[in-house]
Amino acid sequence: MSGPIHIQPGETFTLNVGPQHPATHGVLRVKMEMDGEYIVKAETVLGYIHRMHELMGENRTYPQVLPNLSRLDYLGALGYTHGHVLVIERAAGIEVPERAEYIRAITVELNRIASHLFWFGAFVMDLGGFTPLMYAIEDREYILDILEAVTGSRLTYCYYRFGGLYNDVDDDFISATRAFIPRMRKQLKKYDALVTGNIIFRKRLDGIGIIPAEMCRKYGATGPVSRGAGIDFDVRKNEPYSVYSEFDFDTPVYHECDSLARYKVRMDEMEQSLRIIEQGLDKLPDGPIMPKKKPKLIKPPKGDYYQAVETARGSFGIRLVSDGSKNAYRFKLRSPTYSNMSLFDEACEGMLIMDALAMMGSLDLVIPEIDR
Amino acid sequence: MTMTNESVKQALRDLFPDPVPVVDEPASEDAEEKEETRTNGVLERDHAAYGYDIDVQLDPGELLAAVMIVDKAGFFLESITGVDWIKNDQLEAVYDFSRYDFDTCRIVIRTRTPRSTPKIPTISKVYPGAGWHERETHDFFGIKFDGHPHLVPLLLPEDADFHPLLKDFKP
Amino acid sequence: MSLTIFNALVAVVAAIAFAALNAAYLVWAERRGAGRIQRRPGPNVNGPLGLLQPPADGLKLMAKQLTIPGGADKALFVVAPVLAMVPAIMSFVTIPFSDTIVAHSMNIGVLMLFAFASLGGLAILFAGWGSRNKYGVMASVRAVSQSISYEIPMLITVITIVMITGTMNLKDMVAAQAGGFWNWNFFPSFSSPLMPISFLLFFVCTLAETNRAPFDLGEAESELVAGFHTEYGSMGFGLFFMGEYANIVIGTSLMTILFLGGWNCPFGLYPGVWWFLIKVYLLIFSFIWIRWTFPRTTIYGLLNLSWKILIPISLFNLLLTAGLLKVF
Amino acid sequence: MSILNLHNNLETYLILAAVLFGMGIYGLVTRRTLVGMLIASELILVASSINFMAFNRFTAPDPTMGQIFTLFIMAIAAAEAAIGLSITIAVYRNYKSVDTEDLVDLNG
Amino acid sequence: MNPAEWSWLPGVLTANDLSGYADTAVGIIFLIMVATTVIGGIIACSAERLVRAVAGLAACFIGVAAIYYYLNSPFVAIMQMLIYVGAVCIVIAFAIMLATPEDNKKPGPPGPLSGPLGLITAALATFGMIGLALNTMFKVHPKINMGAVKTIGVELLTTHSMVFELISMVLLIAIIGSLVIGRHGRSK
Amino acid sequence: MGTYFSDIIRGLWSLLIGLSITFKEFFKPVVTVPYPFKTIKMTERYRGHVELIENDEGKPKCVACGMCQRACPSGCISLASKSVSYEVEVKGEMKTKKKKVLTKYDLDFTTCSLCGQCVESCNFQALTFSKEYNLASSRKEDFHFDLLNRLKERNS
Repeated sequence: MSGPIHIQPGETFTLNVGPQHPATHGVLRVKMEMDGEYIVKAETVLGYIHRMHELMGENRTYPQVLPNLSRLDYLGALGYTHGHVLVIERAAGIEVPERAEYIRAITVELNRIASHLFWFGAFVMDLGGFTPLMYAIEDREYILDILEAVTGSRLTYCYYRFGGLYNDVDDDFISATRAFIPRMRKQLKKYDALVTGNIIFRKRLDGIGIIPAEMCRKYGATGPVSRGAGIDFDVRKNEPYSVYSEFDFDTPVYHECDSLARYKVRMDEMEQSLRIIEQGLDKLPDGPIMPKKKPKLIKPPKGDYYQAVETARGSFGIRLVSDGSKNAYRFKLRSPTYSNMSLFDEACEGMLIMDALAMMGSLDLVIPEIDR
Repeated sequence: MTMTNESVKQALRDLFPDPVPVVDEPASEDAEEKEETRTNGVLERDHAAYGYDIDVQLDPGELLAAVMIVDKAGFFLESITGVDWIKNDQLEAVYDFSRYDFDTCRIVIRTRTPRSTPKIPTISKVYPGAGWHERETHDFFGIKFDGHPHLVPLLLPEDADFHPLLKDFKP
Repeated sequence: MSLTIFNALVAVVAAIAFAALNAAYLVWAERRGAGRIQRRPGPNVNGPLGLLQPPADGLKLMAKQLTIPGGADKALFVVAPVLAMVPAIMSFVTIPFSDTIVAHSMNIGVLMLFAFASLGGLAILFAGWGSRNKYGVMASVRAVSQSISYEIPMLITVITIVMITGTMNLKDMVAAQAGGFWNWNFFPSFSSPLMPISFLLFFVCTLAETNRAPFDLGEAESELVAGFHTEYGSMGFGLFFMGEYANIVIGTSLMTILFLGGWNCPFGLYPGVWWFLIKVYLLIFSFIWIRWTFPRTTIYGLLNLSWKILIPISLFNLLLTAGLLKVF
Repeated sequence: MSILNLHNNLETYLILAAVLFGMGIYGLVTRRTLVGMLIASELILVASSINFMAFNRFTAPDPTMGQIFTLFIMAIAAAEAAIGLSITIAVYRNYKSVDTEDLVDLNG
Repeated sequence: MNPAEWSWLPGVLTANDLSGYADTAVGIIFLIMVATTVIGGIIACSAERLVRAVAGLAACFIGVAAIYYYLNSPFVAIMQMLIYVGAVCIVIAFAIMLATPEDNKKPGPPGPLSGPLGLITAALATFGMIGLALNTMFKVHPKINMGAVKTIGVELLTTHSMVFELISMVLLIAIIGSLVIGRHGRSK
Repeated sequence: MGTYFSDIIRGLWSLLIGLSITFKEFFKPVVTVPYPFKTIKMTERYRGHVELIENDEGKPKCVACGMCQRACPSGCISLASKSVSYEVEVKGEMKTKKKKVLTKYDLDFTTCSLCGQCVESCNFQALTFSKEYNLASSRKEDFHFDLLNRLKERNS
């Protein structure tokens, strides 16, 4: 139904979606110029929970920044801390034991499933269905329980250390994760029947919220957004970090460019994450979780380092400019949702407000991560 | 490095009229008060060590040409940021580009501008996604992006007149 | 004539009590039902099974201050909730709960229900416009266009039933379906083979007319905040809420009367008000069940459903029934 | 005659109808917008319907002529409302105004 | 419920007593309804904001529906509610929302007939008609028509079938015409 | 025309599948914990706010070196100490030695981010995590913990 519409001047009005609006999942504000229910022009206004994490990264020592990264994205925190420890390991040349890398991969993938599950629930809630959120949260609680038993916290993990991990996993973790995999597969089938097959759901997403591949490129969209536009891009495959080259997994890609494609990508990604976890548990080697020799004070040599990781929302990059001291000289966080959200203004022009908000849901926004 | 990346590199090299050897090493230990300065040019980097492959430094005037080369080669814009080299009295803008397909190549384009009058042409005409990144960099560093259609604070409050990532910023 | 009006007055008082009680405890049932569907207990702290939750909520609503937003059209803002509540309660007057329990049996009872139902649209329109809130205006325009387009297939279906039963009196309609369940309008007969489809159609229309999920576009909370009652608090909101639930009871009652044999027992034994209530509450349960299962439709999907699917089918059904009635 | 028995009196209805008619006339001459005039004309139609109904009830009880006339008036009123409003919207689209003064270029 | 069953009500109220009270109630309700009609009409023809005028019109129509009920024709009363309140009022309100600029500009100089002159015109018409109504001797028939739906239906489809068909044609043309006019200028 | 009806029927069927799923869930037991009436035990590794660990004598093991204070990213730990001289027997002769004794250990829980850097940085294993999680108050002051006091209360 969306498309170019003929608008006469003076017929529009301004609608403020947010900063407190149920669909924006936080404090995002979109100023929309509306013609009836059609959006003529949209302007996103950010910064309502901007906390200047980059400055904090500059005036604290490297270990002190560790907890900050999990505050970026409270849903998929481990992916972000993973990126942080990786860039500093790259800069300071710290070797990571294999066991630690495997545990990192397993926990990150668990966290990715948790994040996708919550997105799934919230997305269906954006469309007006409340019950799937509750089912998704129930499954997510399993993951959070597993992770809590290892890391000690439920959302804002501070688990990875430069060179390894805070503590080792135990047998309970392994058995609980093994038990979780078949359960999650069963649940995914249930979601498929309850939500994916639902005619109302499909009618609301099929062909709605088109984000073509070229727009993704121009705006730098990554993650499920670009994969839903037919772009086979996954940092885990593209420039394999950690031990991801050891795993056999697929990158789900859909070519429809619509909200349904993005939804399907994420649902398939959960399945792929389960595969990674399965393989990781099988291959988990014994050994230490921290390197034998690790500098007491981390002082990366002078230089400019970049590290990208695939988080639940897309490619997360950290640029670390070091001047050789114990603080970073420049600590740039390239958050995926920031780029994904920036295309919203252009993509939603001419859409109905319902569809635009459904599309916004399909972008999987976490506002603290955009605002940093 | 595949064909496209080689050709991009060559095209970027062609931007510089007389190829001078790029010096990247710290000049000497005694140059304490000044950061090492790098001459403009294209530099190849080890991906495993740095996380990027091609490192280009150029003058603001050549930026658009370089970005167009990168755009034509199908790169996507990853981020734009700044670095405050206060000892050199310079502000550096850093553009990260990457590719979607599986031949990994990350290009970093840097350009420096004087700290007192920081001015860099906008690339939002080529990459509309740069709009937000440039606004953010303007927020944090005060770099003016010439020709940007809507250079108002994005993450900072609309009446913010300070630039928190400048090294001489006192909260 | 005089006595009928006096009767009606007394009945209105009873109807208000019935409607208020129903509204209160349907909220409770809704929340408990939603809780069970979502694997959680729902309200269970106040009183046994949380049964004291509705009075507590009511007290809270009454104790709150009614704020009228600046710039709002005060008169319309205040009148709208009343206009939403009153017709809903008035409609109870004509509904026969059993052979004897009916306040005022009119021989055009069905039409009267629809007349009162059409007032609800006006209330929503005034509420949205009067509160001078853009979300409210958008929601009210949506809700009204929705209720207008769903009244058409609903009325056409009712006309089909009126043709079969030959009366517009709700009591007579039920009487025409006396006996076992095979006599109900729900089940196909020679003259009306498409009746189950008609029932489904009527069910969908009732969902839409009462602004229930998945058709609750008037208060689509994820895009229009709270729709036409965004600005209402206190009892203004309470009246809208009660009106909504009263409308649900009326809609399901009408369904029971038109299709499910009213107070008749499925097996032709002991007809009575309890059968009526059982059927009504089963239908209300299905409303709750549907609400907590499906996502919301879009506004154009909704209108397409009405104009492209429901109206053609109901018209076809009307013509078919008319033809078959002539034949048999 | 008791004031409570007014409803059994023909004149009550006629006077009421006359009052509504007067309001309709007043609205029609004073309103300057198309919608306002439409509202006023609805009042006039209602006034005439009341007259029909009243005469049907009191002077000609047997035939249902009055009621049928009223029903026809309703149908006409509905049609008039639909047409009038679509014209209003079309005029608004073209002139950005529903004020009759602004529509002078519609003069032949 | 049969009025005779009401004797269980507290006190010694019998059906006859109740009937007396009921007559009073009926009279009072009639007066209230007349007041609703008149006040609604006044709002409808004089309110500044058009939305209020529509609200007044709706009130007026509800009152008129009640008056039809008092005139022993519940069917027409219901139709009045259904058509006037449920359809005409909502359509007018829709039109106001669609075709009223947000910032109501000040009306220009009043027309020649507005103000006192309009009032005089309206008053002349009103009082003329009232005078006519009071001075004419109507022959009030003692019989009361019960307004049966059946007779209306039979009449519609026999005596007035031609008019009925014409009216339906008019409605159809109105629907199509308004669609054509309303869609014009809209590309979607 | 054929797709018209098959679409309707397929759509209805998908709705029925959804209804059957929620109907099955309706009869399953609830999975939530009625929180204020029932609480869950925290796991062994749960990281609440920090607590001091006592030594054999019931005194804090902390030697007031201040490592935790320096490691803390949010600066929520403040401690004070005083020097106490004591005598020890070294190779048969009594020597007077000085030792720092902890006099104050305040944790400002309002700014604590529960990262665990303090526990990790402690070289004397003098800090641990508490298992408390239902900390709620309407006053900020309730979250300024005096850990020495808490230790005393635990011992008494």
